[in-house]
Amino acid sequence: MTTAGAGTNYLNADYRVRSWLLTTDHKRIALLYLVSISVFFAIGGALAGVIRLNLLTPYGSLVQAETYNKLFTMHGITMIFFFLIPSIPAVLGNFLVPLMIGARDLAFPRINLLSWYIYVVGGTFTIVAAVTGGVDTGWTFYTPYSSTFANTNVMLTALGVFITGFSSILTGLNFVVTIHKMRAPGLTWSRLPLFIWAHYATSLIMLLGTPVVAITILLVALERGLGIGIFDPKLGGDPILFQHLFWFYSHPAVYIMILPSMGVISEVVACFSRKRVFGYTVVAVSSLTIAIVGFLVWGHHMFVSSQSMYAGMIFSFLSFLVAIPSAIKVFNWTATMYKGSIDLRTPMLYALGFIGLFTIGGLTGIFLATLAVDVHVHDTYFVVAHFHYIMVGGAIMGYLGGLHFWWPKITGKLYSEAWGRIAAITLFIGFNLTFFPQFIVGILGMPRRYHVYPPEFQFLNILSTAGATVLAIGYVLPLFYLTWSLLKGERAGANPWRATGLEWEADSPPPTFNFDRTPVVTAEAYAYPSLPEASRG
Amino acid sequence: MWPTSLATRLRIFPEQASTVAGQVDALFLFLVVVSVFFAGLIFVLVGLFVIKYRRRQTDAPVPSIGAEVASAESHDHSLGALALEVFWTVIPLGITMVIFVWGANLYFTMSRPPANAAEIYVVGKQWMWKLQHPGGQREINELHVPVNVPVKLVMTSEDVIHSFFVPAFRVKRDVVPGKYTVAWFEATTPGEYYLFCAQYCGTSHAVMGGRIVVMDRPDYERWLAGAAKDVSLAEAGEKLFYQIGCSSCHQTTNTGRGPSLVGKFGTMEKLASGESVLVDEAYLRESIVFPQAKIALGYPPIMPTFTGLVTEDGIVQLIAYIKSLAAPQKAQRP
Amino acid sequence: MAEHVAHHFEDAEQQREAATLGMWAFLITEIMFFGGLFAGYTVYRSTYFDAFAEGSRHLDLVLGTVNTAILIGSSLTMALAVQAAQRSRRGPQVVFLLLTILLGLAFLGIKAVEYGHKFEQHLVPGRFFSWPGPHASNVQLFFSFYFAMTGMHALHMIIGIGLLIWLTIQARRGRFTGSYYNPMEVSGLYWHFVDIVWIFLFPLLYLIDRHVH
Amino acid sequence: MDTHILPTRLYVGIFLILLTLTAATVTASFFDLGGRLNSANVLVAMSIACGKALLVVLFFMHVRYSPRLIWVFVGAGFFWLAILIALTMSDYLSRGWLPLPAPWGT
Repeated sequence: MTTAGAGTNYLNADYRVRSWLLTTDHKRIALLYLVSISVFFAIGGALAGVIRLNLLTPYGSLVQAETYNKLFTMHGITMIFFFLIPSIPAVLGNFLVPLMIGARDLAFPRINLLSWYIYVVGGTFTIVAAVTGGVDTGWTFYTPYSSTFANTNVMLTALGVFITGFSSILTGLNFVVTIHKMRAPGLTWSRLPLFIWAHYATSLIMLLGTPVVAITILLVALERGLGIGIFDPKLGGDPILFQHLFWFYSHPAVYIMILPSMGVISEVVACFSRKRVFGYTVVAVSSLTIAIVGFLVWGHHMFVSSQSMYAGMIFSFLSFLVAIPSAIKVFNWTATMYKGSIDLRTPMLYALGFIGLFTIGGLTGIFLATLAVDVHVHDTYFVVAHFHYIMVGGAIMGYLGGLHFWWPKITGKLYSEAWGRIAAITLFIGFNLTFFPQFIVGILGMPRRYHVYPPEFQFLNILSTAGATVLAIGYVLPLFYLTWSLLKGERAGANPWRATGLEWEADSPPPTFNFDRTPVVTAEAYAYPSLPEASRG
Repeated sequence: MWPTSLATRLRIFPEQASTVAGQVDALFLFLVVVSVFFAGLIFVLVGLFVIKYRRRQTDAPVPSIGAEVASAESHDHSLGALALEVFWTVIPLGITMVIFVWGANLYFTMSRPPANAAEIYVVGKQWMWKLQHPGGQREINELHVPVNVPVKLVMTSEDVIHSFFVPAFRVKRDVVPGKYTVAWFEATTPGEYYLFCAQYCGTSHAVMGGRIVVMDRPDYERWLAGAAKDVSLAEAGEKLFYQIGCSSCHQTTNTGRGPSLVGKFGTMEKLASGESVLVDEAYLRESIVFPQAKIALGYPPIMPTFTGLVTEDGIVQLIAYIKSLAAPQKAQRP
Repeated sequence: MAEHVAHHFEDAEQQREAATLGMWAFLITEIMFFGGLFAGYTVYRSTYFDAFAEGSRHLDLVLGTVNTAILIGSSLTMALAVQAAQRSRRGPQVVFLLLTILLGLAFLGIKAVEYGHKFEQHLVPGRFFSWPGPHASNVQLFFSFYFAMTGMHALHMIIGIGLLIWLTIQARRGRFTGSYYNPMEVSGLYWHFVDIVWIFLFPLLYLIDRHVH
Repeated sequence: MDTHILPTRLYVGIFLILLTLTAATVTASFFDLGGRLNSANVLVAMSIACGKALLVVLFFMHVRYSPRLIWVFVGAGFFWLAILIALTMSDYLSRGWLPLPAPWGT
């Protein structure tokens, strides 16, 4: 099915700058996001590089303590609020949700554009805060340090994060309404791609969680700006309340980062195993379960905070429950590959990398949910390693895997498969070398956010920094070969992977309104034909 | 150059130097075994499938979504698939429940100091630890304790949240301004161990640490005798009690404008609101900082706040003094 | 296809349902936004009960009650404005919208008077706060929440009034009829939601600890 | 398009009920209904507030005549608010449960 308007697509329909800046086309907005989050990723990555270099020696030889504190704060804030949270939803989700459900656009195209502008404004505030003195509270903004004691640019940064929250809310709102109301005829909930299920679950978290962190940050700003007591004990407040309100959002926020990645992995594993995802219904429901139960576990960040012991037990128990649906997903992906026809293309390499790293990240999460063990490893590098396995090993692997998988659809061009595989393998090796030593140094007791450290931790830190170098190369490579593919890449055709899914029915790149006629769906998702025994050789 | 041997530098597990360390590590190792098993299972299966089911030749083309796909029956509707899903839901659930109960039980132990524990007062401030022994010995960033004696830490902060962390003891507890938090340990091996601040607290967070020196009983007694001290904590408190004027209202008998504090500690106090409260460290601290929060029955709410007039160290001394007033009395339990 | 159906919708029905659902999704985020404040208030009220009761008795019950009635009245006029749009009656739409705006402004005016009194009594948290009785810092906490909650509510009212003004202009031009009144419908939802927030704020702040033991 | 146009009489009726409930809750606030932390007063005031909110949601906001999906959304919003408050309070309410063993040796 090709479009009539020979060769006209969303990219070449109009070349004027204004046609990009005022576009309401979800595909163009996705690309605006792609460019802007890449900028923030580069900033966050560079900051991480300086942090790792500084930790090469135990004596903090590279930067001053204040500078170091600002570096890890900005690294956390840019990576979490400006890269990870928008990454898959705002780029791949924006591009694919309407295409996958056979719609011409998201339900509210202008709100979609608005959310990008809000993101840019929030990002600008944060960058201005960074260059005019920086902020040193850690991305967690714990009170009373952030509200009373820090003398850095807390207000400006908090404002930036507050504003960006609304961008996230509006994106989630758009997805929820679109998925409910704009599905093509025949596309029932039980036929939806798992990518859509994952985005639906993610959007719910964005809607229900983000406002709470917004008001919390606002209260910190009120306390800091006007001196009215909310969280500072000197003014009658309770700093632990801040932690409750903060983690009510910030723990589910981890699922905002990982759920869309899981959606990508389901698509990729099915396509390159040429099989329907094993236990489709279970995988779909587990996304929703994660989104819901994920809201009940925030107190596991507070086991040593002086939170009541009984509350700690409730939160520990619930945290174990949320581990189950994640485990189920991993088992189901593995089972999907059983008796498949597995093709180790670049996206599949990323998917396998995701499964491996997410398994380690998830299992170490069990350690942190266990009350007595968490007491020892809380706020050490063990935690740092754990959440990097989830957020970098999981979320970013999924993001890059998805970007490669749909790159031909987005740009109409094929990238170099060889370079793609080299980059994927480099990333995997570099990642493990960077973060696995951090588990050990954490178990040994090295606290996080340390600018200097006892010398016996140096060996492991050197390993980690060496790994970070490899990791950096792995991140730079795609920039080159993906850009190269735009100029010299082969034309992709509508469906280079011979995948199922409505997005592959549209042209590559798709026309502005995606489909000439609204498609009608009659089959389940991932209707890959089962293979005759002979073809497996 | 480095003060540490090669062996310490290549260590992958921290030393165990407290009574709970071994118990925590047992649970930790159990978790490692479970994790290695499940991670290994996944890695082996994925590896196996990748090799065994690697695509050898191009397979049949994918039909368009609209087309009839007779062969794409869903495996997960079969009974076997359902059994598999139940299997790998229930088994991990069972294992995690074991871990939960084990961990919670141990956490309970770790959260409750033994009744006979020696008390040390800890005050965290940007960026140092101030520690006071009951005998009046004060230390900064260094704590001497006897081996095989449970030690209870009563902790508070003068500014932001800190966290008292001794890796070798597997002890960590946030130190929160405005309230007392409690941790405890019983050291098992003499030696020196790192003390870290684990909660980010500002510029010099990384150097807000020191060491815990665990000593044999005789060595410890010798250290106690030789350590710089002016007066015991309670004596210092008594001096302060008169100096800042507590004594003008809180007299030895109930004749002053405030209740007498003799024999008060550890009893239940009736409040004007009709409720009762246990007179413990937290209540005494609150009564000094926010005197109006809980008014003792029969007394007017006239006590001014002492915020700013007395430091956290001073409050600790006052509490020690008030505690000492309880000692000579017979147990006045209701 | 009618001219007011955007290109990406199949029909007016789908567009209307999307708009309503979208507004409800937004209102859920609003519930959680105020929810953070409600949670904080609940925690502190249970911790510093006496201080919060004391602070509560310093609010003006008469003005609070009058404001509640005014806001409920504005909800009624808003609902009637939507009804007029459903019936394609232009005149009543404009009249009811103007009434709603008027009542909203009255609410804000009374709120401003209340704030003024608090300012004179040195009950505004911050440097000029002064409290002669016991629990000063905890009473200040009560007023911090009072101003944060009612202030946030008032901000929502101001945004709502802005919306209503725009609606009035559109309604005068006859934009809303029985076959298309989405902006009217969703703005109505928003306005009623702001009313609901007040329905909870009023008893929590003014009433529950009003009586003296 | 099936829009339910509710009669003006219904709207005015709801309005009057809301005013009555407001009067009721204000009246109730003058009495000490007892309970720790005035819990009986809280219960009465919050029940009336929930009733009022329900009337506004069902009739002014037309949820009574809306699809099931809207009901689920509204319910989810309040349910999540309940989660936030309940689990946070679980910490504060259980803090005093376990007094530490008396260090003065009893």
